[in-house]
Amino acid sequence: MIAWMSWTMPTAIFFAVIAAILLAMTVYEVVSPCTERKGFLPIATTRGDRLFIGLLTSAYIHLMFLGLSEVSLWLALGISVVWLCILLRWG
Amino acid sequence: MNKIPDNRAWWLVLPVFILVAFSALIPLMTVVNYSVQDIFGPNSAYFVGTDWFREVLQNENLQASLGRQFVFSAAVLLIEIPLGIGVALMMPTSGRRGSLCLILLAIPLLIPWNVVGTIWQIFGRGDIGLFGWALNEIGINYNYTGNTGDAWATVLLMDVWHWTPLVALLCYSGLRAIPEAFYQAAEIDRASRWAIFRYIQLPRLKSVLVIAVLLRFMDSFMIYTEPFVLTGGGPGSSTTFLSQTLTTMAIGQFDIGRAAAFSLVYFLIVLLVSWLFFTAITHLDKEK
Amino acid sequence: MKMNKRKGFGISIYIVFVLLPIYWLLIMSFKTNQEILGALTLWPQNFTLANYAVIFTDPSWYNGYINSMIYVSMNVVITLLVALPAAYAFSRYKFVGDKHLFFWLLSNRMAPPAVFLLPFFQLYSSIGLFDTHIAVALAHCLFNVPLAVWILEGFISGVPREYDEMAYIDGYSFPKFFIKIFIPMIRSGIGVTAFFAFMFSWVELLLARTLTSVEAQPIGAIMTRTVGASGIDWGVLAAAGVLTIVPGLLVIWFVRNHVATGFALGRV
Amino acid sequence: MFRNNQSPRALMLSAAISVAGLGAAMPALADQYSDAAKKWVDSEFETSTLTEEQKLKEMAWFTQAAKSMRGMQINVVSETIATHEYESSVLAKAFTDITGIKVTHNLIQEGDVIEKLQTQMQSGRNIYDAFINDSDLIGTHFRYGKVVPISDMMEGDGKDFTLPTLDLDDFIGLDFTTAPDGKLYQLPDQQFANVYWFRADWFEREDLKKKFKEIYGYELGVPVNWSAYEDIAKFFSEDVKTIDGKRVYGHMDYGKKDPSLGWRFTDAWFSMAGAGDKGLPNGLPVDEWGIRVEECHPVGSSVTRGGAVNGPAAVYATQKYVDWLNEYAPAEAKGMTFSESGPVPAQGNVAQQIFWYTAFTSSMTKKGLPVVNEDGTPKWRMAPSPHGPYWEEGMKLGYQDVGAWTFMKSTPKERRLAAWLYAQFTVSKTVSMKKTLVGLTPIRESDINSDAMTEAAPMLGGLVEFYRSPARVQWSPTGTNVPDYPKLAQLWWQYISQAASGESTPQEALDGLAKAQDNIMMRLERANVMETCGPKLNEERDAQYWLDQPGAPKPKLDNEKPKGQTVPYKELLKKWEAES
Amino acid sequence: MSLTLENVSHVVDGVPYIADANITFEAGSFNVLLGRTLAGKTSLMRLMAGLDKPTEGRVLVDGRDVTRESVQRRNISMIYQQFINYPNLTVWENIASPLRLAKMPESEITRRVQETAAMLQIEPLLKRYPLELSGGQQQRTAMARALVKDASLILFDEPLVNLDYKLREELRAELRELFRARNCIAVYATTEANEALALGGVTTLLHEGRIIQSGPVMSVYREPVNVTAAELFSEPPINLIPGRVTDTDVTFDNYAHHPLTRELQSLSPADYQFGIRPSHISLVPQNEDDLELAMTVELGEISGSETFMHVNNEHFHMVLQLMGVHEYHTDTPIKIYLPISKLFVFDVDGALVHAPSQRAGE
Amino acid sequence: MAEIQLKSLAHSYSKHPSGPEDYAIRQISHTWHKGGAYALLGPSGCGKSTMLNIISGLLAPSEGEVLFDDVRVNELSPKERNIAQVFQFPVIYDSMTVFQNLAFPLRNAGMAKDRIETKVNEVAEILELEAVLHRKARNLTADEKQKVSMGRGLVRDDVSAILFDEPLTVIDPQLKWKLRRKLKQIHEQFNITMVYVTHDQLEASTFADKIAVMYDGQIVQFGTPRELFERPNHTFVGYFIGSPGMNLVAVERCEEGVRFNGMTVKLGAGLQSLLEQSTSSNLKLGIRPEFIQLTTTPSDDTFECDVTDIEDLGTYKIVSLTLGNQSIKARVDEDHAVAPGKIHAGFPRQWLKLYVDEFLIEEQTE
Repeated sequence: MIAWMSWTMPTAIFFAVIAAILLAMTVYEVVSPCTERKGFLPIATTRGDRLFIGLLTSAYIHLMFLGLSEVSLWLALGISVVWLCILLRWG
Repeated sequence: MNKIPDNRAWWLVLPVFILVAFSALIPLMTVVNYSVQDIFGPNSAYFVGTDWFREVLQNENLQASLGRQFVFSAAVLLIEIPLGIGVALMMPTSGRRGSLCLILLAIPLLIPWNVVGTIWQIFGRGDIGLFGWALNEIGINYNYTGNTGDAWATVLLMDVWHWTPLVALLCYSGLRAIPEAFYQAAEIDRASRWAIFRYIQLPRLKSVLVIAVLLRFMDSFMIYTEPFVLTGGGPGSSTTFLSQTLTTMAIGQFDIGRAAAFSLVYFLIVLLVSWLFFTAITHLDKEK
Repeated sequence: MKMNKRKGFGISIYIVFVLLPIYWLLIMSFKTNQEILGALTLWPQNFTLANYAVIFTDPSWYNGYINSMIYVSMNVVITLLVALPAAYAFSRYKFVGDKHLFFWLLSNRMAPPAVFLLPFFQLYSSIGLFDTHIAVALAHCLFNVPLAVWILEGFISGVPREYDEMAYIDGYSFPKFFIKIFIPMIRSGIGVTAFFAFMFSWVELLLARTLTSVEAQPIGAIMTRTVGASGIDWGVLAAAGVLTIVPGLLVIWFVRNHVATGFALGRV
Repeated sequence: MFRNNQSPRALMLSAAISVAGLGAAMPALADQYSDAAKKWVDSEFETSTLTEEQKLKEMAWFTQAAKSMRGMQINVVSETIATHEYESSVLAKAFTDITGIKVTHNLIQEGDVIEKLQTQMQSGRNIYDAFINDSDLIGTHFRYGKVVPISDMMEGDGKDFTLPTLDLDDFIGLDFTTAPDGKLYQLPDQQFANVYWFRADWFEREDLKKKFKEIYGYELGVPVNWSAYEDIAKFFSEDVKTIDGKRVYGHMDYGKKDPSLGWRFTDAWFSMAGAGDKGLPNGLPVDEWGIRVEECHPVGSSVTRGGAVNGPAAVYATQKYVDWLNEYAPAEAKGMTFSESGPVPAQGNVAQQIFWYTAFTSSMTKKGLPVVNEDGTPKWRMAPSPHGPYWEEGMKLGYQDVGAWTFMKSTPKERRLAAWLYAQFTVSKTVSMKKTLVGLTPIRESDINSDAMTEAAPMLGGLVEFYRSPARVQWSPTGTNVPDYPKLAQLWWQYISQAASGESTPQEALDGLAKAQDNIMMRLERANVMETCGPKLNEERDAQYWLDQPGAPKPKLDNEKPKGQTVPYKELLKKWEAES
Repeated sequence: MSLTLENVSHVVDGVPYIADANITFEAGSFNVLLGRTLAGKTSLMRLMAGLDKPTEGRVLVDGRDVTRESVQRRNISMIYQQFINYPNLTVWENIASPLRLAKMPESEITRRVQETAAMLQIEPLLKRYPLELSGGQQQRTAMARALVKDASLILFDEPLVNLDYKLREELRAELRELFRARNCIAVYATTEANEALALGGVTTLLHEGRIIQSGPVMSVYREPVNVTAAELFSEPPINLIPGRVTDTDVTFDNYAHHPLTRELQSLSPADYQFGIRPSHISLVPQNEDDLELAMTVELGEISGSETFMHVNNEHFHMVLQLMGVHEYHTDTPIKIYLPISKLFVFDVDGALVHAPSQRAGE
Repeated sequence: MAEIQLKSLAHSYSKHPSGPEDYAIRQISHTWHKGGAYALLGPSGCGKSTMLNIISGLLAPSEGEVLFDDVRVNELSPKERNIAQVFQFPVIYDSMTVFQNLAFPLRNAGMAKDRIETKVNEVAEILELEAVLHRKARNLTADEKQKVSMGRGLVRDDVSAILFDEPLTVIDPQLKWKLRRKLKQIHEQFNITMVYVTHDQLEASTFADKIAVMYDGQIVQFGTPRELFERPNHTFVGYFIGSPGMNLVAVERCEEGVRFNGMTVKLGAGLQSLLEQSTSSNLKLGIRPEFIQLTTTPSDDTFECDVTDIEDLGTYKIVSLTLGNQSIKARVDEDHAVAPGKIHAGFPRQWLKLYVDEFLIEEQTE
């Protein structure tokens, strides 16, 4: 039934991680709702906003690495994770 | 109006969520799966990792069509938004003539996109089309299929013809929503026509313009059918926009894997631009 | 008064600009291919209805219109059915993830359709909906529902919440209030939304074509048969094109007042 | 998915038939199906190479064979040409009446047919129960293994459903649908060729003949080589300019960026110029696509890999296409697609066209057209296409498209077999004569040689003569060298359009094309998805190495414009007649 | 029934709308919530109605906890400041709708609608649609709908504020009549002190989300618990003068000295705020110990039957409410007299120390 | 500054009015003098806003003329009439700051920058808007917005007139006091012709030197607040002015004067003769609640009544009485003790007014 979706292990892991993050954030939000605040980003953001911004920028970081260099993507992944943490904490 | 915090509202959103998730998430996941493989058919795929992304990002043709795409979208917005506002301002405010104008204006919006392309393809031809024929008659050497400039002009003109009514319609209804008192106040304050536009109409049109600009950006950035029917992307690759390259790749060549990677990059670009725009607008509203 | 004359002139010019290409399509549909390809004529020299006759006498032609209208209507109905409660929720309540959900919905309009065609085809085939009207209707919801939610949310926000509360106080249950009181109140908004849903579903071709083969084939796909290895049948193509405009005209006729006045309450 | 909508009445009837069959000595009782068969044979299929009795017998076979499938509904699809329109509106109905199988014969644009076919191949899900698609895909079909070979079907599950009087040997296009493995993959349904087209009336005019001789030094006639074609094009576009007060052109073509621009090239353009190797129906080891095969494995299309896509001959051919389009064709031509440009010569201002499809024959013989005489005979004629300087005897000279029935493995067996019945019906001798007269796309030797065709010949501008001559074998579709037609064909129009618009030189465009083609073949090799004869690319090596080898790719000629050569049309006709 | 709010707080996004409200409304009582705009009147009513759920605390009906009970299940009515009627139903159907929802027999519905419409004088309008009516008629329709169903709790959220002055007066009078015979809790929110006075009943003063005083209207009026209450419940606003009481005399704002007479004698030496209602100041001395102040006229405002005179000197600004029409021009010097017996005394924190007593015979 | 004259002004919103009921304004001739502060008082729907819009030029009257300083201005736009108007609901240019809003009419008139600056600051000070002067107008509270809206009218000191259309509707009661005072001050300061439309008698009489009371498309009385109160010219004025309004009792003629419920009210000779000139039977006696004297002891000119209700409004009380079958309201001081039961009411002759066909008839004395 789902053979046509052409699943591969890396993409499965990718989606699982995303789903896990979303789930965790939702649970977190329900348990302790957050209010908007302003960090180093130019706009006031909620936790969810920061996550979204973080994921979007991470995607761009990966694309940047792919497009401009031949460096291993693990580095991009590392940078993205660090960036995501910074953003969630101080953004 | 303050919104009531109530997570039970999710039940109301659930149908939309399920419907859209079904139609969007499953295909999206599939596309992501495709994007790391070279797909030739069911069960005949070859894992390529991020090769496609790398290729797409480094491909000069694609960069060129991305560039064209931005130029096109910018041109479309620059022409259609002011023109749409202008048309809305000129429309009769009420009565039968107002309705008639509205209906006539809306016609282009309701024509299937392939027909729009066909209409302009014919209309612009020098031999059987009124527009091309008339231009040639008055001594302008016009050939949209041979001359890059003409091709651009025609594609833009077609898009303006097709979509300006949407902007005009939105603005028209936005203008109708301005209470008469504002015009009266302006008249009392001795405001000039321009001042009325600048300080009353334009600020009050902002929210419709947000819709108009977002819709026009998203749709123009993904325009495919109309220019494809009109010029096929030619002459050469002068009017080949992103979506056409993509469509050729996806349903012409059935080069699914590469097209998937391409479309994800594409999607990210639209997502970013739209998000920036959306955020800028919504946060401007809040700003003190 | 001078101003008005100038305005009238300006709008007339613009309407001529809008109508000229359509006029050209219209007169082409009354010409023979011979005349179309021959000398350029401003109106049909040999007026013929033969092109229309081709369409109206051949079920495989006119069924295309019927198919399109069926799935478009289904789409409008589904879109409204699911978008109304959602728009209400977005307008009235704050809930976990509301803004993100909203943007996510909107982002579905941004996905380039071409690549999603094959997954779409696979998806609908795998649940046995290939070549059915409902498949196209559901697929079009992808871009119509977000827009509908957006537009309706604006309209609903324009209705003071006191109306809802008063109804609850009077003893209305939510569904009853929604159907009996609320929907009639925002009918202009519904009209406008229906117009947009109709519009975007009616003009879309890529998805509709991919998800159908025979039974639910849209007119847009059937029209391509005028292009063949022995040339294009311009006259029939033009006639078919003209006929695609007609349903839209009817729809805009019915919602014209809503579009003019309806928005006044709405998102704007 | 399989729906059996057998109506109660049909059930009863079939029961009655079987009872009758058991009990009576009578061959068949009159029933609704034989009535229908009789009615159709008498009214619609009167003209045929078969006798009345043979026809009825053939129809009775269909009724009988379809018995178990009555009430079934099947969908088949094809592009839009007169032949298929006839099938869709007449034959499908006749078939339904005679067999009780409901057929919907859908007509869509050719590109869409390929897209649907591709979708079915990519997804493994049934969209149509049978496709009529060009035999150009033969190389694709036999490699991917997603198509049911007809020959297998005829011996396997389709044995009981194969028409005894199908007479495969009578088909003229079987070569095109037979793969290197010797199997027949598709059943021809219609075919047309592209040939040289010219205004015989103008070519006969003394004043023009004289003027031409004066300027170019030889007789105005059917051009044998491209030099002559070019001279004649120049003659009409620049020297004559107007005939009877009307602007005329010596050339017609099309150049819009559109998939059909690719057909223009992949169909035969390079082979006409002489870019490939000798061999019929297709050049070997290098075909007109410029793809080299070694033992059925494609090994490359760049010159550096032994291919000829960007070889001097191909560059020359492309250059000529661009030059002529720019210099001698009407200005609009550049913006036209195949379908738009096709009817243009019928308007009466084009003197000749090097690349003209016989599919336009019927639309160019309509009364009242500027290119048709009062008595209904055409003012134009078709003739063999001229060849380019690289061309050698023994190479193909033009394109012949065979629209052929294709059955996918992903189609459920029942449905496939029902469609197989319908397919045979559309090419059966009972109907094929009539179909040929309607659509002018002959597939059977017997039809071509029939009296009916002889009778029609004067009206058809040489079509009959062409098909009756043995020369027609020089016209063939894309061969088996092309491993994945849909993926590769899409590249052509995109690269050619760059050359057509002047955005890049022909050499640059073809270099890009060759590279892109090799790239796709490389991916096919890497993914190893082809059951047989998958690509195995050669290592790149110096181009000169390959140019030095005999055959394609051929090195650049010093003189690409030899003296023009023409031949009077009448002589040509005689030659054809003599050979046949 | 009785309605009790027990330690009710309502916080939205960290902003407290209602803080620790404790109050009980008795059956058959007419209650007025008086407070400025944004004082929390609407929030409190919404909590009472069950439209909002309190962040903390409980809502009890006859001692039963209904905090989590849905609005539909409570028997209440509400009338809004905006004229809220179902725009797509006729006036008749509007009024009938709560009854229909209660599945009342048709004859009963007809009877009640007729009756209520007659009561509110909107019988001729029953076939019209709300948007075709004038504001007053729309609000009457809304009231009819609220009254028709015999709710045990009826909430009025500034229902008259958008109406004409005169219309307001009339409807107010009618309301008093209507509620006289009913055995339900009526709660009426207003920003206007005069309206609270005119309506009578029990008055509850609300300020910045807190209930500061509650009781029968006259007792609240006459004995405001603090300055805020006094300011709220006075229109024009009560005049306030700071003053210092010593053993011997009192000094008003370091300026006017006055011996300690009458009620002032009981004050212990300290700083106070003295309040006097505008209507108690007069232009002629009425008692010999009236505090006499020399002022200049700033502005005289004449209402129909009264004159509001704004006067000032370098220390005070005061408003006088005088019966009848008095015409004074700006900048006229004038003497005003403050009867000591009418002074309210508050301590520096604003709490009431002393309120003037009423004359005997009340 | 200008004198504004209305000549037989009438206006109907329908194109083809079929009768008097189609008219929002019926035949008004009236003069607003230079520099006066006027109020136009009436219930909603009486045509007062219509009249204001006709004066300002936003609306063209169906009939009659508008004259500014004796010049017909019917055809002139508001701009040309040079008039300022403040609307009921705040109209602000929400994309501008408060400063820009206030400066807008001046800029449009092409005033020099520094003068604009001074003028705006002046007005901002008067209206106490200095604190928000550089905020975006969009973010103000409703009453701040209305102050801005008013400020735009006040900032122009060269105008022919300033028209106010119920400007204080959206303002909090506590603030209304202040703003009314402000307006009054401003008028005294600048002496511009001002017309103030309201349905609130307090606002009207506070603001205006003279009040025009409009009723049903007509001006029924034009006078000072005192006149309106003490000598209402029309029963409507009596009813509308004062809180509660005038007690009106339908009466019939009798020999000595008029009679109701078997009780006779004697009229003076002058009045009696005036009454005899009319044949109408629509006679009403009116007396303001304030002027009714309540005593516990009967006397010659008192009538015995039943007290049905006592409303204590803090500063005063309203006593509802029944006299025969007439219900009458009396207003008494807060210290005046009234007990339920019987009471005696006196109607001082000088405050007793007689209305024939709703209009006052009076002896021409003094």
